[in-house]
Amino acid sequence: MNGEIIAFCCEHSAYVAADAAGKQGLHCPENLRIIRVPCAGRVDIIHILKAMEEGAAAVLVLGCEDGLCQHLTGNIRARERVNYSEMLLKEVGIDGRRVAMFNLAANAPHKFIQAVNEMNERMKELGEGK
Amino acid sequence: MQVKMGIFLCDCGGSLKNIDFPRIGGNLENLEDVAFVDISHNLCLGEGKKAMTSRILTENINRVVIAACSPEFCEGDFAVLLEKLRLNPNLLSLANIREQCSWAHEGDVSAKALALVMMAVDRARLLEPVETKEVAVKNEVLVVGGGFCGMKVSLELSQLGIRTTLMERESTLGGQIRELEGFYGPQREAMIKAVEKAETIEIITSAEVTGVEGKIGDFTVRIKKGKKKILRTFGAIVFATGYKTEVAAGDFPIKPGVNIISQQRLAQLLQAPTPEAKPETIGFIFDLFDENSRFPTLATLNGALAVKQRWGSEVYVFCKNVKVDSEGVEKLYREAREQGVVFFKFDEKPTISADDDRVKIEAKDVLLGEDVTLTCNLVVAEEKFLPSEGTEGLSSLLKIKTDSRGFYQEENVNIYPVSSERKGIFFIGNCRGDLGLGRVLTDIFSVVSRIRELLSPGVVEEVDRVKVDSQKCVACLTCIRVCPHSAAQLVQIDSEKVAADISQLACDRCGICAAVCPAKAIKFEGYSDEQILAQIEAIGAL
Amino acid sequence: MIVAERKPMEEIIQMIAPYKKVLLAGCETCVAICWTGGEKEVGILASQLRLARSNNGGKIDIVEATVERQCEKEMVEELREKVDGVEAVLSLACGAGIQTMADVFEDKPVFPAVNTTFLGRPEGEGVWLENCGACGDCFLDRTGGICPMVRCAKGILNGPCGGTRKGGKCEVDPDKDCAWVLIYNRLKKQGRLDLMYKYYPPKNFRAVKRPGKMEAIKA
Amino acid sequence: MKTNKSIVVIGGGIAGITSALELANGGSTVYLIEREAQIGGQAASFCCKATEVCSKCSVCLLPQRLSEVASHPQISILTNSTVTGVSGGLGNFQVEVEQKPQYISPQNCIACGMCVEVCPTTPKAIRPPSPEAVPYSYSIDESQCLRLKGERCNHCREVCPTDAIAFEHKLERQQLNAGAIIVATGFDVFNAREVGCLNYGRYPNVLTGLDLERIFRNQGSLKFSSNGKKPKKVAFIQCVGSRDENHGYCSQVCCKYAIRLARLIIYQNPDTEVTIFYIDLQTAGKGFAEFYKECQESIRFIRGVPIEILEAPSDRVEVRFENISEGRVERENFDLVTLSVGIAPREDSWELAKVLGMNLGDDGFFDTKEPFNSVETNVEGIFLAGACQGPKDIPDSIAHGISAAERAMEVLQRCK
Repeated sequence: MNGEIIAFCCEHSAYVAADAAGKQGLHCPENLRIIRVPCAGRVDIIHILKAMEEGAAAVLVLGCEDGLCQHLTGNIRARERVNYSEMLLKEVGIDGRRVAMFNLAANAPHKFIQAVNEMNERMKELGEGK
Repeated sequence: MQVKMGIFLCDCGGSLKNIDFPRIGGNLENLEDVAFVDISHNLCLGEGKKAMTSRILTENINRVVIAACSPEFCEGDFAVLLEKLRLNPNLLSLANIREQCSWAHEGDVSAKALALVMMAVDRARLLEPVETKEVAVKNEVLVVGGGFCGMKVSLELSQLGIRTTLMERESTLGGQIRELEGFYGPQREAMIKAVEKAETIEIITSAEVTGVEGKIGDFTVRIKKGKKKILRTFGAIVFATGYKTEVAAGDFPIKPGVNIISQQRLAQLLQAPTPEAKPETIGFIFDLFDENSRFPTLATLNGALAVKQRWGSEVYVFCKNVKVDSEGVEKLYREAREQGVVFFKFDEKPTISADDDRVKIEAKDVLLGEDVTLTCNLVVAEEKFLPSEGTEGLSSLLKIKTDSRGFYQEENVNIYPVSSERKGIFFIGNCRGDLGLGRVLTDIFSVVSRIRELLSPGVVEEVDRVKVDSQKCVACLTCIRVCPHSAAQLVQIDSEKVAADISQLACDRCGICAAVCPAKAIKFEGYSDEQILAQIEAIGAL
Repeated sequence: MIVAERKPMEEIIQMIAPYKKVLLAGCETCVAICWTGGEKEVGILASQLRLARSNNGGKIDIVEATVERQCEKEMVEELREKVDGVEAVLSLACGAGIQTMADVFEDKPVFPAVNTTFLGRPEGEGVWLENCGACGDCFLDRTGGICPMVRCAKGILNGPCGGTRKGGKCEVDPDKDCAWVLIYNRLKKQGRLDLMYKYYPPKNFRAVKRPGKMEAIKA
Repeated sequence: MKTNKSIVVIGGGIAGITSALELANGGSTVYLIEREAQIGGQAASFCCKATEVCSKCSVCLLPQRLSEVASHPQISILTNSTVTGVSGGLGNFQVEVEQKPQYISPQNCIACGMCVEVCPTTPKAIRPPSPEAVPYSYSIDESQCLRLKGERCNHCREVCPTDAIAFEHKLERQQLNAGAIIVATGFDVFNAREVGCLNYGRYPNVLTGLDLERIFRNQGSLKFSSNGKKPKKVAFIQCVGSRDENHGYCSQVCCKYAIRLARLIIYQNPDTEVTIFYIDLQTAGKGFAEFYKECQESIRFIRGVPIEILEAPSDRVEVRFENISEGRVERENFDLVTLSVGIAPREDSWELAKVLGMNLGDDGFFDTKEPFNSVETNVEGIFLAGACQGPKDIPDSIAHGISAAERAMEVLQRCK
């Protein structure tokens, strides 16, 4: 692995937004690897930690906007888990900023690109890989 | 069963030029479990599908990996194709190499494309068939609330041949239309008669719901009628429990002899024979407590027009914003002004004081920019539009969230108009917010449509996707507490063991339970931990 | 049930610092239910430890396992093969479980990854409250089923203390309910308020002899 | 004669799509007729208005529904098509449909984009679909295409890997048999040019709400395309094309979209000052109360609608409005003025009304049989869905679409 950004994308929102970005020719960093999930609430802490273990530079969890989750709490839980993972990573000496959660809707490709770019910039600052 | 995988790469008519297909094909060919790698130009079209079909059949593979466009375009199609070939559609794993790879980047992206296919390959290895079976549903509906809404739904359902139990808390049917008769006309009696006559409608009055268990198609409902306890099963439940209105004495100087009345009381007065001493000046006031309700505007406009017509009084309305965003209300507003009703609009709350039997309203009108003082013989006060009695208790009993004002149905656009987070439980009419008659009728038809779709076929398809390993389950109740759709429950596995069980019909496939389970006992096929971790490891391995 | 909390990470890292291969043992009973030592938490801690080690340029091999009840010798025995292959054992079970593990595998160092904190029950999703101090002299019969020894911040036997806040909250921690207000209301509901007038002499904390032991009649 | 159980839905906007899905899921065969090349309607050009929380505009409900419709086996989509004649009645309508030539077959086009690369004209005659378009296929602009103008160009056809391009396509007419018809033709956005004093179309920084929606949708944020600058001072003017002498109704959507857009502008650029000029704020509706309360702190609300918009120095515009309490006309300069244009009946409504034998109401929307029952019309077997019956927001249009489908199924079930 060479400093990839692993993004867990909710199939109701972020995954669709990622598709829309591609259709519109909005480019994003090539090191992005999308894993499709049925809801951001499916993403478990162990998935985030394993991604870091496998050498990811960063992990993104992308879910629906606050108040838009079809399962009411999926995105809220995901955010809590991301915050918790940040803490768990800090405990073992890894910068917690390598994990982040963003909310966006299916029709927001610009927001998707913005989130990925923001993370990519952050990685440049923190150094690729750990 | 030994995994035997076929990989199909599609170059979208040769247009994905920044991917070196022969090269990644070569990389994939020698992988374990891979029987073949095919490169196609148009997998989604007839020709491509034909070639794919024959390959799947001749090579007798049991996992299919397709690298092509977004699942949005091809997933459904390919799943149908697999089903036709008697392969379980869950044995399909996709790599989105068009929208999320070729189109998303400039320059050569072969390495990324290969990574995406490898992720799909490693996931495919772990996929298992997902079984589908048909389950019978109870062709009977419980309608809670015997007002206009509840009666109308029962009548509509009875026309479809769906048996309905109409439950009302009061001793008679009719609900709020009893009070608002002036505005609804004589159809009330006719409606009650029709409901009573309908053979497929059973009426239970003076009763309330004390428990709801089970799932869509098979709800067990506990009903209390006096001392009698009734246990019944229904396929779906419709709540039409309406609203209540309230004029709080603390908000207005209401005391005996002072003529401040509620809008409902006005409606009743207008029903009665015209009084000898007609009020000369009448003031209406709203937007004091709740600026986000359409109800006071409607009641005021209807009331003001009726007063003009019946009593010929001078009518003044004090408000902040006239809520005209319902059909026909702007016309009503214009008519009121044409009839001589005067509207004052305030930004700061007016003061209301009682002086003997007359009421004084002092306000600063923002359009005139002047202070207005009005002494009225009668003031019709704003009624707060509130959830009906028992809404809070029932919502916690049902595990259904209410909105910020305490009405049923969470503010989430995904569950509008009549649904809730629990499949098979619906909310219609003013119990989910102030809708007005036009929107209430739309709700009624909407819920009938949903129930028709659900119950008319007699069976529903159950897809066995989220499963609890009862051996691993420690019965910690976490999944039951977190499931947003109330799909998890505790069941007795054998004489010793209790474990959680996910009802596939109630489940909406979010996977929250699988993520929180402390014993890792819940498997969401297609998105299981192993399948997600396999993708992460595939990225790591490259 | 027994409630435990994971130890601070630094402490755990130090304990296993000398070892390259460690068994991380969870338990599927109390600590699984309180989200501390089930299979999920075993996975998380294992991952964290690997990350910690590799972040310092080292490597650690962690064998993950959970048993149904780590306090049972027979159940712990299942892990023998795994234990044989490691240098040390890190346990996520309660104190009883950790000791069972240490007793069964006497030749291996066994470390605790959790602090066993109290006997309690779940209050809702992810919240556990202490309910029982295992004092060995239960008198819940007199207090409406509410134990003032653990649920009152001062452990007062003849309460309340006089500092109860408005709304029945505790003087020490305004977020917590005053146990004696709860007791009063409960007894009132049952028509047993007379119990409030009774005086209870100081409690005999020697009711349980240390080390505690219970022998049931093996009928 | 036997009752035909298929149903024709005219209009592929959010209401029509919802009706079609509801009918198809209920077991009916549906023909969805859309005049444009793609279904989706007006909502397809709206943007997501979420700030740190979802603002409940419901626009994102469209993409998922669109792909559901596209893949539903019971729904046939006829794009580029209009209804030109209807005969028969309930249970047995014959619907004449005219389909304009498409030149690219949506069934074959895989949207690979190779045709665009070789198209020699500028701007390109062959164009990609918008990201959420259904069907997701390319289209040819007749006025640009050399081949359709009679020249010998054949480039696109040569490279098309799926033979999707067919210049020989002609106008096609067909007759559909259906038991019932649902009319969901939607609305026209009010043409702000009709209000001369607001100078829309003359000054580049006077936009409509729809323009603003499109800017956010296409660019993700608000900046002037000419200089890339972000406006610092923005005004919204409500009730443009609603509640005036020609429009005796409230458009129901403008207050909400204006407040949501205003909030989005402030969220993206917190130092932007936003003013909303209004008559009566329509703040009722589920989930809007809390949202409005928050907005009151960050947005300036002024009662009264401005009289005039004039040019001002340094690329700004001057808004003249009445200061009621002071009793004089105020002038204030803004970087951007947004006209909250309302919902107007479709200009061609009367044509369709004539074809179907329906009545139009006072305001120009399709009329219903009786007040309150907003889906049934004077013609038995023809139902209304969505904003063609009167202004509706997206949730109301969805609910209305479901209702229309229900009534259609009910009436067909009754006539054996």
